[in-house]
Amino acid sequence: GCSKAEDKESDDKTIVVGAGITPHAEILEQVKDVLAQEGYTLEIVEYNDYVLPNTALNDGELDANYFQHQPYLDDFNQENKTNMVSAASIHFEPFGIYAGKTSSISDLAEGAKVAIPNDTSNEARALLLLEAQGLITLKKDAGLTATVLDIEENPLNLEIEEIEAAQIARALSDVDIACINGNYAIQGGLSVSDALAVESADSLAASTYANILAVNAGHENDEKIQALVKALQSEEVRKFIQDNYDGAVVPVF
Amino acid sequence: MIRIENVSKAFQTSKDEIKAVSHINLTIEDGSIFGIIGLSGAGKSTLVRCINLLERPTKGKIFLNNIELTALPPKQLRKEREKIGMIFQQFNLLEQRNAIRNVCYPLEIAGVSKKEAMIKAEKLLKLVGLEDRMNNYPSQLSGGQKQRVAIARALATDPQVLLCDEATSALDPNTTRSILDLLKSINESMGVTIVVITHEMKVVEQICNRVAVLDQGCVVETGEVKDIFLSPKSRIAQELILPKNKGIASLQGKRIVRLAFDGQSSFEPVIANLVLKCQTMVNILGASTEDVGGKAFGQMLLQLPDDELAIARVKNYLDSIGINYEESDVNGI
Amino acid sequence: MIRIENVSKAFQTSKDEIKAVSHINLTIEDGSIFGIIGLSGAGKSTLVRCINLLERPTKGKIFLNNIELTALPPKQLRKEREKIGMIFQQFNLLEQRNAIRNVCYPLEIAGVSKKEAMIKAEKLLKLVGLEDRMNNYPSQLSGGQKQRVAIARALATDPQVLLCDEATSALDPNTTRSILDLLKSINESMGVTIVVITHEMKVVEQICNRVAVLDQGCVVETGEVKDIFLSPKSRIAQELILPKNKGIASLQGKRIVRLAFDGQSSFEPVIANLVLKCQTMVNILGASTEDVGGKAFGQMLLQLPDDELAIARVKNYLDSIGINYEESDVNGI
Amino acid sequence: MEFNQLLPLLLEGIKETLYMTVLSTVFSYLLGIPVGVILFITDKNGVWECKPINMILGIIVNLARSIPFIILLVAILPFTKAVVGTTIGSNATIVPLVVAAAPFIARMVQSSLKEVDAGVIEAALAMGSSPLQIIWNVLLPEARPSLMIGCTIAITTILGYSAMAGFVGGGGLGAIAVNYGYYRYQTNIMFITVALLVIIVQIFQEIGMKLANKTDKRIKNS
Amino acid sequence: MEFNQLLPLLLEGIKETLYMTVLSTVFSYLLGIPVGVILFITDKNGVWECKPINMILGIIVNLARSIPFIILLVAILPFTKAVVGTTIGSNATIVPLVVAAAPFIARMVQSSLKEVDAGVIEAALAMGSSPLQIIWNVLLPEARPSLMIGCTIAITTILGYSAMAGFVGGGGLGAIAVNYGYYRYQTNIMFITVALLVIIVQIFQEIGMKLANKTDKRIKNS
Ligand SMILES: Nc1ncnc2c1ncn2[C@@H]1O[C@H](COP(=O)(O)OP(=O)(O)OP(=O)(O)O)[C@@H](O)[C@H]1O
Ligand SMILES: Nc1ncnc2c1ncn2[C@@H]1O[C@H](COP(=O)(O)OP(=O)(O)OP(=O)(O)O)[C@@H](O)[C@H]1O
Ligand SMILES: [Mg+2]
Ligand SMILES: [Mg+2]
Repeated sequence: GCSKAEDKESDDKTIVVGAGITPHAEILEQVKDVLAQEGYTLEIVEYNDYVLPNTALNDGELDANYFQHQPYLDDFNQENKTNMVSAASIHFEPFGIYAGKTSSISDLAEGAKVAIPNDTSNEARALLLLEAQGLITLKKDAGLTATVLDIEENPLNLEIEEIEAAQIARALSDVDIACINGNYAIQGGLSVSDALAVESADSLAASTYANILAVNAGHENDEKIQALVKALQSEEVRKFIQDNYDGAVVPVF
Repeated sequence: MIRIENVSKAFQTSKDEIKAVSHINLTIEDGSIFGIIGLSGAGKSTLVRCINLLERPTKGKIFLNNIELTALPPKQLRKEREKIGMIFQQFNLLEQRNAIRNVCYPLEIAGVSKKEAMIKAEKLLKLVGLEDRMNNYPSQLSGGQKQRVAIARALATDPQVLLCDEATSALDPNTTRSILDLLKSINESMGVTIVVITHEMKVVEQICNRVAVLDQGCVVETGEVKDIFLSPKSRIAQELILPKNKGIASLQGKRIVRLAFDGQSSFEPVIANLVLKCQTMVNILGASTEDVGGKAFGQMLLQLPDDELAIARVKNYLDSIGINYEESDVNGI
Repeated sequence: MIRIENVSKAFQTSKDEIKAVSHINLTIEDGSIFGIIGLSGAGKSTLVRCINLLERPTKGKIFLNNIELTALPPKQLRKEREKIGMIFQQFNLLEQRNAIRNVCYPLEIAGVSKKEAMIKAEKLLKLVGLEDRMNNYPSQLSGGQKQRVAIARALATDPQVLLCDEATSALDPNTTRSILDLLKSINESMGVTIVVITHEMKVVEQICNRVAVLDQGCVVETGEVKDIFLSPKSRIAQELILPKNKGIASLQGKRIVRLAFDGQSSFEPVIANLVLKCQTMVNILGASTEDVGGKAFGQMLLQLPDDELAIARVKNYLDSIGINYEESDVNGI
Repeated sequence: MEFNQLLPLLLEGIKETLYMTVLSTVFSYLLGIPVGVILFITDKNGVWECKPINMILGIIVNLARSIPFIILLVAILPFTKAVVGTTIGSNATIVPLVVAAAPFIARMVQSSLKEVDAGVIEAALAMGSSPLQIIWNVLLPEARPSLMIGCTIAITTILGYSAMAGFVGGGGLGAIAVNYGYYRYQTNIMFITVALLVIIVQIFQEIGMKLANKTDKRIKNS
Repeated sequence: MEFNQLLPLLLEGIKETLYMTVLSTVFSYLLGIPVGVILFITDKNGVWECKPINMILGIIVNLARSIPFIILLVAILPFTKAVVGTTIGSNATIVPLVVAAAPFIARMVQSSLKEVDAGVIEAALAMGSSPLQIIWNVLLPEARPSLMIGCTIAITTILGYSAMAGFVGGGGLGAIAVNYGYYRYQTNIMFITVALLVIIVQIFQEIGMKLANKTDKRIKNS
């Protein structure tokens, strides 16, 4: 096993990319053939976790990863004294508030149940979206790592339920409203247009939360990375995204 | 009545088939005490385990009171089994129950109330001399104490039939005697049919009416105890029953007679009278007699004088007082 | 030599403390066969288990060849234990090994090569008559067969000391006899010290030199077998050893004498001569004699006539031919 | 995070962990014991030998054991909803935990029962016991020490699984450790929660083993 | 997804599942058996009674069992890297799987050994066996059937855990089921993979039970 990992690193023709399962891995699948024509083998390693793709990249096990947004990467770099950077922004997944038992935000009653994702970045994003809707206020310094513990004011005494991101769509009927990632919403049978509120594509959120292709500092201009970026930011990929994700995934190139 | 009809049981081992019992036919009358003897490995335990179908015979039928056990569906079989008590060679006590609760077990499953069961169990444990060990677990009991708990357990439900597989093998002579008395008394007072496997010939002499001799899975001899013990026909029975007289090669050709006492009064001085009346020398080569309730049981091996006339006198005398005897051949014993 | 010095063992139960053995002092000489008898629960097994420290005495010391076992660190204790073979009351065979591999076990741990161990084990299993069951597992063996495997296993390493806890309890008389012969022969040929727990008095008579009688954890009597069997002093020993004559109330006041044959030739017709020479009637109340190699062993209970003169004659005669006897009281037996 | 925030979080976590673990274990056993017993008695040479039942039940048990927990959790959501009325929170975790743990426990029970001395079962049969009486009066009591140790093993396994409670918005120490310690790099919180988990497991373990040893009457208390 | 895409995915999944499960089980046992044996023999009344060792080892085992799997996985990353040279893929899954499963197996082994008849151990002691000889020649062989059933239970549990391989980019059927069925809502793929998992478990179970019964010499083959 030892030698294999080093082979990968030194091999200029193989690109190992760690990716979130959906939509990241699916988008990467689309560029495999293009890269193959250029002589590159694209190896996709699927993660359903948010920590290990970064540690693996930092360790040199991966050439790049594609699952996170800039704020999360910054946070990770700071906490772990690592130095990874963005090579390109690829897409954005608008976050929405969807109706469960209660059909509009204004109808929310005292003590209503609100489901939000339980992982760092999605939880903070959901809380920020709730704050933007005037439902709660967060502590000043909470920012992009906000958790339920950072809620300062909660006039309606909303009961916040932290749930696995992919699970929320399945639990919608048990809560009054829920904050759901676009892609999970669609796969869960919802439509982005049904959302009670959504981060818009031209909003600050779109640029902040755009999913990036991250690499170790100094490698952003490697030939193979550049080839990958080029392939990802192509028209074919844009079309694929627009055709397949129904507005839950929006290209940002 | 227990009827064993052409019963065989074979065990499959990786290498070959072991015929533990083969083609056995036996009838055990109600209220009798039936002994089963045989060498180690002769098939005694297997045969008895076939009676209550713990071992399903490979062939043959078992009847209890004319009900064919081998043909019964599980539920009826359970009903019949409730009537059959069994004492196992290895005791098989419930390890996680103390002595008294072990005795309670068969009562509980027979639906007796817990309280009544305890009273009955206590009585039985007293009978077997364990009144002070009732709350001890099997791991805290000695070998003989465990065996006595097993005996008490087998008696708990007042079974119609009692199967005893070496029920006194771990007991000292005193305790054995009191257990045998106990068995005999329940046999007499309640008419319980008892099947006794034992390797102690004394036990057979003392309590059995009939006996079967097993050898290599076959019944080689069966009949009244007094007949078989007086003149065992099969080699195995002779080996088991007759006092072994090894190395009396010098007796070759001498005349030997074996007397069997099956309850004659021992107060009548048989040997002394014989000597005095016949004015002849007899030598007691071996004896195993016991006085039970004023009656003599057991056997005695006498060497007769060489004189034919004297021998005739002795035989006449024995005939006249009604003692069973048999002339035997030194080679045969 | 095994020396047991002031050994006590108490078991703690939830309710009270059970003193299984208390303050026992015994010396067992090298090369002797030492019997231990007593009622069920007397503490026999516990005492023997104390010898090889399977049971750590609560008090007292155990010496083997002047080495204090009770003071040894584990490693040395293991070395000493290798010299002590043991046959357990419950056999304790390895369930997942077949008969021959059970016998191999002690050889394997003593470092004997697998091949040699198999050869030795095979030989031993033949000795105990199991040559055709060597590849069977304990669950496929009868009670007596298991016991014989346990005997073979205990003999495998040619131990200096052999502890037998009811080693023949599951065996028929024939097999018992051959096992006893085997024990006797290894005792004689190799000087093995043997400690025998048994409830069969015949076993003690036949192979033991010395015997200890246990009662409620205490040694109540110890000495040469012929002395103790001739005239047991303690109530327990009398109960165990003497033929029980229940219900001879009518004998009250009659004179009874007990003869002990410890190897006198049985060809000498003792009783017939006695009757003829003394011209008196004697009644054999009970007897248990056996002819071993032309010698008489055992005992006989005679009822003497009421006539004092006749009694004196009888006694004289017995004295003159050198037979041990003892006048006994009916109440005492 | 400050102490006055942390403390209630941890207390809540302990409460929820115990709540989920204990309840799940209880229900898993209520389900697992009968299944394990049936697996044992319907097996070959069992007191109620019945090949078809044994096979079908065995496959169902294997089925439940093969499905990855997270998928099981999703697959039985409608059932969960029907049983506890919600698909989120600790109660909603208990249902899939029970469904996942019960077949595991059934196998543990089956294994414990296999160790009951055949001679004792035979003795009970000879006395005319019905299968139910054998189960109730022989198998379960005789296997009790082994069953208790199995329970100790199971409760720890269930506690481990309960860390997945986070998936459905359930709480408990496991979820706290993952959410704060793992995703948010607050290693101190992680350490504290893990320490608490260890203590809880240690307590369960000690109690379980003590009880098992204490109730085991085969052990000589010398 | 089309069939010609699915098939290689599933074949690869089966291969990886078997690879991870079998290797993890083997290594877990290599580690778990000695630990279980030591836990047993150093326990009260054990053949090598030693309170301190027993306590320390017990706590270590409980520690490893209390840590949620995902946290354990991250905590030992450096160790994983040192052992298999990588932190991604199936090999990287095996290391934490072993670390998580070994203490579980140790407890299972300990429980099996507790069922060995005390009389047999006593007989071995009386013959002067050393603790090592008792372990090797008495405890393990006598507990073999029970250990095998334990192994069957363990292998299924490990197979279940291996579904978490997805966390470290490992593969296998479990990860496929979770990635497609849970995250991508492709229920048909999920069904197929779960069916494959059930079949694999069923095969392990059958083999394990057969072997256990076959090698159990206490069972009368009548
Ligand atoms: N399960 C089994 N598998 C194979 N052989 C067996 C099995 N059970 C018993 N046997 C064999 O069948 C024969 C008869 O056994 P059984 O137990 O009936 O003997 P027994 O007369 O009771 O002997 P003992 O007096 O020694 O108890 C023996 O040779 C024994 O080895
Ligand atoms: N572990 C124990 N806990 C409590 N009491 C015990 C324990 N072991 C033995 N005893 C008791 O100690 C006494 C002596 O037992 P031991 O086994 O030595 O008797 P024994 O003379 O061998 O009897 P037997 O002839 O019936 O085998 C008995 O009363 C028994 O109940
Ligand atoms: Mg038998
Ligand atoms: Mg004893």
